[in-house]
This record gives sequence, structure tokens and C-alpha cells, in this order.
Amino acid sequence: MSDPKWQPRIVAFFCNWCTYTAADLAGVSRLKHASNARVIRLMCSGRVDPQFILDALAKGADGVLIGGCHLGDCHYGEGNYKTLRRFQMLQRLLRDMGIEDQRVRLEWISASEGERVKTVINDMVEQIRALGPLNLPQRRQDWDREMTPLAEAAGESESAEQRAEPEAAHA
Amino acid sequence: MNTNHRNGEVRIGFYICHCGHNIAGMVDCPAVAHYIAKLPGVVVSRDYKYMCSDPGQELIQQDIREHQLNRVVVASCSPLLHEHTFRNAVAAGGLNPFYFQMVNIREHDSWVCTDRGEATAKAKSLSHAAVCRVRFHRALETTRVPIHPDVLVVGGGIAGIHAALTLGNAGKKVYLVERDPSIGGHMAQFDKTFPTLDCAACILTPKMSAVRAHENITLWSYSEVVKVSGYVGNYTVTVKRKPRYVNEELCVGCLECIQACIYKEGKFPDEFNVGLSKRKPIYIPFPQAVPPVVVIDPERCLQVRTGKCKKTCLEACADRKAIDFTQKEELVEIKVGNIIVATGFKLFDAKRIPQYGYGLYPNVVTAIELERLVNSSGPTAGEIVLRDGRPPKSVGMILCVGSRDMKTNRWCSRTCCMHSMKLAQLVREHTDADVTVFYMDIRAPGKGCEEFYDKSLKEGIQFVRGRVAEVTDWALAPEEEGKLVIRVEDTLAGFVRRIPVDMIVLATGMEPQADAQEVRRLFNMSCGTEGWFLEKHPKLAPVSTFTDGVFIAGCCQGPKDIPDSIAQSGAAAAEAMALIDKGYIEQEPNTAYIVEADCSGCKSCIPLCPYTAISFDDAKQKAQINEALCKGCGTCVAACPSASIRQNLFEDEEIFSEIEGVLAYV
Amino acid sequence: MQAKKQGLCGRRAASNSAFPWGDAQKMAGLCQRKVRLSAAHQLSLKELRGIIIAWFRGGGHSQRPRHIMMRIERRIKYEGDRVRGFAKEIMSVSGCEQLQSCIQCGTCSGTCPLSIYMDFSPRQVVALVRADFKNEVLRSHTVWLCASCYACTVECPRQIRITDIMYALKQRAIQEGIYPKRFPIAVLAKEFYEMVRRQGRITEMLLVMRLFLKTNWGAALGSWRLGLGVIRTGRFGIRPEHIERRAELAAMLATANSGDGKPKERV
Amino acid sequence: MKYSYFPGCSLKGLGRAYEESLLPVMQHLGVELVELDDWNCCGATAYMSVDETKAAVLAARNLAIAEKAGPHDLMAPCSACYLVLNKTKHNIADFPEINAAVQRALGNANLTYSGNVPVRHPLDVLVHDVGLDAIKEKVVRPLKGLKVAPYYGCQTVRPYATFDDAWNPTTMDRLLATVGAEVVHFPLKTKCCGGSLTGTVPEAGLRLTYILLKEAVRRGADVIATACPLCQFNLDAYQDQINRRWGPARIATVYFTQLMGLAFGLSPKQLGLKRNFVPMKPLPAEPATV
Repeated sequence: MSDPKWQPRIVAFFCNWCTYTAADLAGVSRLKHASNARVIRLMCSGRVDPQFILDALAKGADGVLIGGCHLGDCHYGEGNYKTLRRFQMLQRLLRDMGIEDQRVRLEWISASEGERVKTVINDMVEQIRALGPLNLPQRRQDWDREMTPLAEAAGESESAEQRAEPEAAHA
Repeated sequence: MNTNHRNGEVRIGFYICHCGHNIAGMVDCPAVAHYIAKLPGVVVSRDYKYMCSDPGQELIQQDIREHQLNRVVVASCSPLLHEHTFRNAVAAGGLNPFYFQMVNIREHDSWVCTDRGEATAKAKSLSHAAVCRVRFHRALETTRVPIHPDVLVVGGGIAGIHAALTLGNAGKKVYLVERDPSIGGHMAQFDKTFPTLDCAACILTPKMSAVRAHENITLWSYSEVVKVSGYVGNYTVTVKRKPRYVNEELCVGCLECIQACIYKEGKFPDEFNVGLSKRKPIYIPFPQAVPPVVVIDPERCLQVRTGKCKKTCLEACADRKAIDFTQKEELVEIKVGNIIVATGFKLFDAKRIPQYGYGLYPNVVTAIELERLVNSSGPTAGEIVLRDGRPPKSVGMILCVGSRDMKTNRWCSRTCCMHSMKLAQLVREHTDADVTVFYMDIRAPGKGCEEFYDKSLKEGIQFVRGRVAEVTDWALAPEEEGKLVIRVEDTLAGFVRRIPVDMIVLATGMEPQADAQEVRRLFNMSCGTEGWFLEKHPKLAPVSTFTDGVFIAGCCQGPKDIPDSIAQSGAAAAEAMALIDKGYIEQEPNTAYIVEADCSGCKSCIPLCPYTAISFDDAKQKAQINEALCKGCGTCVAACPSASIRQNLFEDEEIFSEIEGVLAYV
Repeated sequence: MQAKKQGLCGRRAASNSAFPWGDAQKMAGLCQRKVRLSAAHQLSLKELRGIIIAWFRGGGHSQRPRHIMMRIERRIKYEGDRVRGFAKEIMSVSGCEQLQSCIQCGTCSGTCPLSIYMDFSPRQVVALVRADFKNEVLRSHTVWLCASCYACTVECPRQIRITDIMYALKQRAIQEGIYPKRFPIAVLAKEFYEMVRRQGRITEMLLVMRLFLKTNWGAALGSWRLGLGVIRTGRFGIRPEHIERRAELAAMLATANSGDGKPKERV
Repeated sequence: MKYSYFPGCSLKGLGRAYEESLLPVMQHLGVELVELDDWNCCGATAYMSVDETKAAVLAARNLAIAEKAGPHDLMAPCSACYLVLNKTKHNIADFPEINAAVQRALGNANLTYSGNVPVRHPLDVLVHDVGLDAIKEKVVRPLKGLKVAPYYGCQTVRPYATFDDAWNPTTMDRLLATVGAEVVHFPLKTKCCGGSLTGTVPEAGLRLTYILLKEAVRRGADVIATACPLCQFNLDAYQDQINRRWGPARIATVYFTQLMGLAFGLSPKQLGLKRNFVPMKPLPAEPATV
């Protein structure tokens, strides 16, 4: 289906207090796992702007993982509830765009759950491997290529109409 | 301060740390340095054995000077470990410390990867991201917040007592809050302590009295913390003071009211004697209780429950008027700068392992029950007897009951081996019973503990290595008639044995308190998967939590013995004092701020802030952020529809460039 | 003790290392000549004589010689005695993964109702498997005494499925053909297997009869009373039970055979 | 209430009294049992000793047939069958390689199995689905004064059963108490009876049976109630041999369903009680009817 050398590329946004620490713990405990996730540290999962996720996908990520404290355990009280709300809305949007649910994942991982970091990342890598590359940048180019002549044609007919209009008005 | 802004040009220095073999063993560090060197803006790119060492830090400083660097990126361990170190190094080099970015290629990369190629690729990608990000960094200043000098200690066991005394002796004001009517905790129930066999009461009660007498310690027993708000240096705590129906100031502990109670005999299980004796509705937890004040059990007292009692206790108290049935629950609010949580543990319920017959066979007891039996002020005045009053001729002690067992608790409770050996010696001292200890592994690593094990062996205590399979009362051999029979594989001898005994003692393990989760939420701490409170770092910050200004001590952090609990509570007190004596804390400048020109005044950010740091300026029709209140979570930043809220250290362009960076390397 | 184990438990000692105390040379010769009573009961002539004498003296069922022969045996194990990869092989069987986390506490042996008859206790079997002592484990009769009561599996504090490990070992012993040929438990398993494979169902009385035929005529005769009882209580069903769609079952089992790539048809 | 019914080989053979009592009792309670079409042997313990994949396939055929039969739970009264069917269900769910082998084999016979057949024990069904109150209503002849030792055996409650505790199960206790019997405290209720070892290694197997019998007698029981055909056979048929070896320990062993049937007023003959080696004594204070 795809290049055998292809590896899923996952951008992960981890909150400083729980999931980032859990990922550190996974390291300290030498819990080997797939190397595909690239972690970006934020203070709270509440800082995850949906734009970050869309941007990551647009720039070539095959999946995005968001990690925060368990509900009720947020270092800042309830930042993760806000994340959850945004996430659910975003997922609807992504579904409409034809992006599979498994590609964007929200996980609650507390500071002590190093093991869970390992299983979640491994699991996600496998799922995305099964889905294949998302390849949005390439697809966008394809869309652009399809769209450009259409747009041009539309533009031409529009200008033709515009040209025609005054005459009609006069008529 | 030199900002090295030559015409606004960004000059980045990149350093990758080998961390000895830790990183270099899995990541090709020179290759990463080579790759980063070619990125735009990178002036120096080096790999070095130990970046955190003095020469490593000097290398950065030297390069800042020589190459006029104005940005620094270090790829090494977790920023939670060394971000501070390198920021200081950058500052010492004459640059604002926030022109620095750290890349975690040890915990997140070399330690979790199995393939050198993949690990190197990941290091390149993460470093690339940092190099992209750092060019957007700006000079920032930290702010200082003053610290309230008072401390709250939660839990009046030996750990809490010691922490309170340490702080009090250093002249700090301490509130010690204990849920039970008396402080003392589990240690007060013990008879002797291992491995020295000194009397627990003799060493504990002086400390308890000292707490009561201490001018700097406010002791609130029979009270609970119900609400905590604020942050390090400035916590506001609400304490619920339960009515004990006895005025603590007026009661002198004469106990005449107990004599006078209309219940002529004790009727209700005595908590202190773990139900082995009975108490009245008005009682004193134990003779040395602190405060030495009686308490009325509201669920048992006729007057409190029905209001229809002759109130003989009131008569006995007479003029002192210490008994007060009108007492109501009280909420008190206090301000403290630091909190030490020392809420302790609970014992495993032996009924959860029905094979051992606890609750079914009367002569199966727990270690704490035996502890009360052997204590001279206990229910049998120090006589070790079976339920029918006979002295036991043989005693079996089963270790690891509710410890090292995946079906119940998987951890080792650490103290049961020593505790059981201590009890075994006490049984030998008090009776002429044969004692057999059934163990999986004897763990006696503490000071003097191995010697204690040796002493137990020499005193003729039998040790059988094997986890007991079951305790039954059915006999297969004549000598088993009327006895409890232990079936166990003697793993060292290599066969299954049936051993009849009169009494069985279960060394029940330690568990997190039943309400550990609520307490954890109250103080904004984390729990490990087992439910023990989680320390910030298992080695380097063993009494700190992820919430600054909240410290943990004693068994609430994990099972430990008395010396370890005391050591920890001393450490927690010292950590609190370090903050108090510094007088202020430096806040990470990761606060949010508003670009007023862009703010549309939609107010969507205002309800999002958990610290009410955002307000609305009606005159300007713009939102405002009080940076002193902002804790930097960034939730409002993500929510602002006009992107007018921004966050220091986590600016949108910084994160977008980081995303671009991690995806740049294929 | 040692002699009893040697004789009655059927664990073969390296014969050149077995010496009786006393007339060493002569006895060494005798010990080499084993009399095969059954695979489970390998006795030296001397032991056999002891049993016969004991029997006539009124020893009854005990089957033990009166005097205890003290034989010494080389107990050391060399690295060459291990079969590398055996532990890994067993751990790869579904349900046996937990084997590694055994802490040798002995709960399995303590709960096992049959451990009192075993040459190696279940705990020791786990230790032997983990250390790759394949020959010792498969020759042990512990696995054949397991009655699948699952007490060990339920009680194990490390949640090791010991019963499943026993099954895995039984399978391997049968595959390798090192189970005692006339040991009735293994034979029962095989006969049961065959009957189900052919008929789809078990007819208990036929199974029992086949078992006796293959193992022990004497036992069949000794159980006449039991047999009569079964007939008397109307539980005797000699009509062979079978399912209707035997071909369907055969096809299914054949698939299971070829599918997983493991050699299975050595039974 | 309707259930698929998997009798198993024993209930057609040595344990036929179990079926003979189970069916009328269930009918009496309005529980409909539909025998599984062309069921095959579950494989028992022996099959797993030879080949685990085939053992799984063998049992899975029954599960697949049950799934085809409709959305009813599958009742397996024999505890070996109950265990093996449950174990197979778990193994198929837990281990992809077993699932793959099973699906391939089932496919060969145009069968499918998606994992949706709950396997239930009659004790579970009676206590949790039918309910003790409904059972109590049907009792016409309470077993007053009859002391029963409830004996569950190994495989009814271990290791997959979720309907009762593995160490101290109580469903049968409660059931028997509901029909008026006096349940004696029997701590050996889940100890092994020796299983097939009574036949293959009698000195080991029979001793276990003996301990059970002796302890039941010692605790004053009139009768042992079982839920497993093999347990019943071991406890019942070998008493001669046991008594010769270790001394007297004579007590009748019956199926719990037989006791329920008696309480419902069904005749001993109808319930297969005549099939016992050691006959059950007439109910106390019961005029010798029937």
C-alpha cells in the first residue's frame, strides 16, 4: 500500500505535570517503545489549541497524540476538561474532513503511569501503521492541482459574466 | 546585559550531551551535531561528554562570548532535571536565561529506543524543533512572590508530630491537624519497637506532650482539612473542627465523667485496642492521649443521639463544666505558606484473604491485635492468651498477608518481617510457646535489623520458608485435633507440611488510606498506581510533590518504618523551612498576557481561568490579566478567538515552529 | 529416602553413579540390571527382592523394602544438562507468559491436593522450567498427577497459570514420547483424545475398558465390583455415543492441525 | 427463560442422574432448556493435555453452534464442560493466535463464532436468573432437618467463574437453605475430589475422596450435595474401596438438583435417585411415601 520504509510520524502534546513526567518515568524505567512520537511539552493540555493539531497534520504528521492529567487531577484544576471539550468538537470536524478518528487521540496519563505511555504510543503507532500515511501536504498539492484549472475556469466564466452583466443591464 | 543582537541576527549555539554512555550509547551524537550545524542560524554545534558538568557549562559561556551567541539549545536529559542548570549557565554567560531551549533526548529517546538509527533520527528531529523554536524566544524576567511563614501539618502520627516539632523548634508557627481525638497514630498502639525493643510509649509520649506544650504549635485534634486553595507561599486552608462535646480548655482529664456514664460497662468496640476491648460513648482514646481530653462519640452517646439521657457525665464534671452538648461543627480558615501531608496508612483487611481464616477462626489474629495483647495497658494487661483464656502452646506467624500478592497488594510492606520477628520474640518472652514464622523472604536491611534476625534465630524461633496456602480446622492426624492447621510447602526442605498451632498471627501489610484519593485531590498531589502519594522525584526530591509548597512525609508516601518516617518528616520540615527562610519564591515567567489591540472584548476567556486572573476592563472594553495570579496553564491562550492572549515561553509561533521542526527531519 | 525416590518414582539416576553402601562392586552390577515392571516402577533386582520379601512378611500394600538402601547419586547439574530455549518455548504458550515472575513462594505446592505424591512440587517444576531443565521436568510424574483443580492458578500471588503450564508440559511430554508408556494418566489422555476425534463424544465405559486393556488387566479384574455397581445402578451405557456430523468435526480438527505451523501429529 | 443446553458426555453416561433431575427441576421452574444441536465432547482435561489448539477448536464448535441457535445463554451443568467452554471463550478472546486457529477451523465447517455466548452454570442461573424467591415458592416439601454438606468441587468455581467466590462459594448453600435443608459448615467445599486420578492412580485420588467423605461425616452431614458428575461418581462409587483402605466413611452423595426436586415434591425415582451406589436415606420425619 505504501513505501515499506514509511514510518508513522506522530506529534505528541504532553502536559508538563502528568504525561510529560510519565514519559520521563517511562525513560527512567527503560520501557522501550516505538520511537515515532515526537513530544512537545506544554504546561497543561488546556494549552493545546486545535490549530496546533491541524497544523501538525497539515505539515505532514500522520497522527497527533494529546496527553493530559486524568479528569479531576489537572494541576490547574480543570484545564483538561477544556481540552476534552475542544477535542470532541475537533474530532467531528476531522471526521468531516475524512481523517480517521484513530489519528488524533486524547489520553489521560498520570505522572506514575510510565507503562501507559509505552502502551499508548505503541498502540497508536500500530493503528496508524495500519491506516497508512495521511500525507496531507501531498494531498493538498493534488487538490490544488485539481482546483487550479477549475478555479481558473470559474474565474473566466465569472469575468465573462461580469463582462456580460453591464450589457444585460443596459438591455 | 549583553543581548548579542547584531542587527537582529539570530546566532544559535547547539550542544548535544553524550551523558556518558546514557545518550551516546544509543544516539550518534556527532551525527546529530553535524546535522544541526547546517541549519540556518546555527553558529556552533557541538557534542560533549557531560554538558551539565562545569566544563560543559563553561563551554556554553565561552561560546556565547566568542561567537556572540544569542540563543542556546542543549540536547540532553529531561528539562525537569536540568533546565535550571543550563538557564543559569546561559545567564552566567551574559545572556537572558530564557534565550535557552532544552531537548530531552535521554528519557524520551535513548532510554526508550532499541534501534540506534531510529534513536538518532528522533534526536535530530527533536533538536531541529528546538532550533526552530528558540529563534522566537524573548528576554523574560522572573517575578518574586513572598511566602507566608506559617506551616500546616496534616496528620498527627509520628511523622506529623516530628515535622511539627522540628518546625516549631525553628520558630515557625505550625498548625497540626489530626482527624482522630488524639495524636500518636499507629505508633501509640505498639508495645515495643524493633530492632532495639525499646518501649514505644516511652519514646513517643514525650514527643506528644511536647507538641501540646509547644508555644509555636497549634494542635487541632478531631479535625479535618476540607478545602485548600492558593499556591505555594500563599495557601488558604479550611479546617473542619468536629464537635467532641467536651471543651478542650476546661477538661482536665480526670475521667470521672467516664465513670459516671449511664453505660456501666464498655459496650462499643474500642478503636485503639482494635476491637479487643469495649469502651463507653464517652471515652479517652488511651491513657497517654494528647490532648488528654475525653471525647463523646456522637453516634453512640444517648444524649447526642436522642437528647434523652440523664446526663450523669455532666453531673460528674460538675463545676468544671467541660462537657458541652451544644458544641457545633466549626469551620476555621487559616493562611499558610507550606503544607506537610503526613496522613499515614491503613492496615490491610485480613478478611480479604479468606484462606487464612481471619474472622472465621477466633484464634487467627492480626499483628496489631497481638501488639495490643502483649501491651501491659492492653485488654489482657499484657497476657498473650487465646480467646478462651488459655496461653497458646504454639504460635504460627504468617508474613506477607496482603503484601507481594498481585491479587491484593503487590508491594512489599517493608516492616512486617521485622515487626513479626519482634512479636515472635515478645511471644517467646511472655509465654513458653513454640513460634514458627512462615516467610517468603526475610527482609531485614535496616540498621541493626540483620542482627535482630540473628537474635531471633538464636532464640529458637522456627523459620519456614513458604507462603502459607491455607489455615483450616480439620484434622488428618491425631496431633492436629482441636488445632488450627497450617498447610505450607517448606520450600527449603522441599515438601509440603501440615503444622498444627494454637494461635495464628497475620502480618497484615500497609495500604494507602481509604480516602487517599480525596486527600490527593485536596492538596493537588499525584498518586502512584498503588495509591501512595507520589514524590516529585524518587531519588532527588523524595518529600516534594508536583505542587510546590506541598510536601509528604511518612507512610502516606509508601510503607516505611519509624526511623524512615522520622527522617522523611525532618526532611519535609527542612524543605519547608528552606522556602520560608528564603522569604520569596521565583515564579517561572510563563504567564499569559493580552495584546490589547487585538482583544475584541468577547469575554470568552474570563470563565476559563481557574485563578480568576482575568478580569474585564469596562472602560476599555478589553480583558485584563493579573500576572501575579496567573499560573501559566495557557487554557485561555488556546481559547482566545482573536489570538490576542499570548503566553510567555509558550507563544503560538514558538509551538508552530516546534511542530514544523519535529516534522522537518524525515 | 533417596532409594525410595529412585525406585518408586521412576526417576532414572545415571546408573554408573548409583552405588549401594556395602558390597559396592557386586551391587553396582545388579543395579545396572533394571527390571521393567512398568515404566513408572523401575526397580533394581535387589529392590524387587526386597519388595517380594516384604510382601510375604506381611508388608501388604506398602511395596517398600524393609531395609532402606542407601545409594548415592550424583546430583550436580552441568550447563550441558540444560536444554536452552525450553523456558522460552513454554512461555510462548498462551497463558504461560507469567512464568518468569515466579518468586518460589510455594503457594502452588501448598494448595495442591496432590503435591504430597509428587517427585517435584509444582514450585520446583516452575523453577526447573525456568532454568531450562527440560529432561528433568518431562520425566517427572508431577505433571501427570495434576488433576486440573486450578487451586494453584487461583491462589498464585503472581497470577501464574500453573495449571496451563502443566498442560503445556503434558503436551510436550506426549509429543516427545517420554511419558511413561503404560502410565495410565497419559494413556487416558491419549485414548480420550482418540475417541473424541473419531466419535465426537465420549462413551465413558468404553473409554474405561480401553484404558484397562492398554494398561493393566489386573486393575480391570480388581474393579469388577465397581463395574457391577455401575450396571446395577443403571449407569452402564455400552452403546457408543457419537455426533452426527463427524466429518465436519474431522475437517475442523484437521485445519487446526495444519494451520498453526507447529508439529502436532506426533501423538 | 430460555437457555441453550449443553449436557456433555457424562450426563448421558455415568452422570445421567444429573440430567434426569436437572431437566424436571428446570421445567418445574419454567426454565426452558433446548439441547444443543449435534453437540460434541468439550474435550475435558484430557484434550488439553494432548493439544491445546485442537482442544480450543473442539470446544469452540459447541460455542459456534450455540451462537447459531439464537441469543440464549449456554447452560453447561457438568463442571468440567463449564470450565472448558469458559476457558475456551477466554482464550479465544485473550490470545489472537488461538482465535485465528479457531476461526480457521470453524470456517471449514461453515460456522462462525463472535464471542457472544455467555456460558452459565445451573447454580448461577438458579440463584441469579430464576431467583431464590421464585424457588422458594415452588417448595412443597421443605427438606427440614436434612443436614447437607455442600460440595462444589474444583472446576465449578475455579478459575473462570465469576458468579461465585473461588474460595468460599455460597450459591449452593443459599439454594439448599432456600429449599429448607440445613447446610453444614463444610470448609472443604472446593477441595479436589481427585478427578480422574481415582481411576488412574487410586492411592492418590481415592485418598482425596476419603478426606471429603470423612470430613462430611465428622461434621454431621446426612448427605453431600454436588454439582459435578465426576465428583458425584468419585464420592459415591468408590466408597467400598475407600472403606476397605482407610476405614468407614459412608455417606450418600447426590446432585443438588435431586435435593431441589425432592423439595418440589418430585419422586425420587423420577430424579434418578435410584442410581446411587450409596442410597440416600429417606428424608427425616417423612412418612415413607413413593
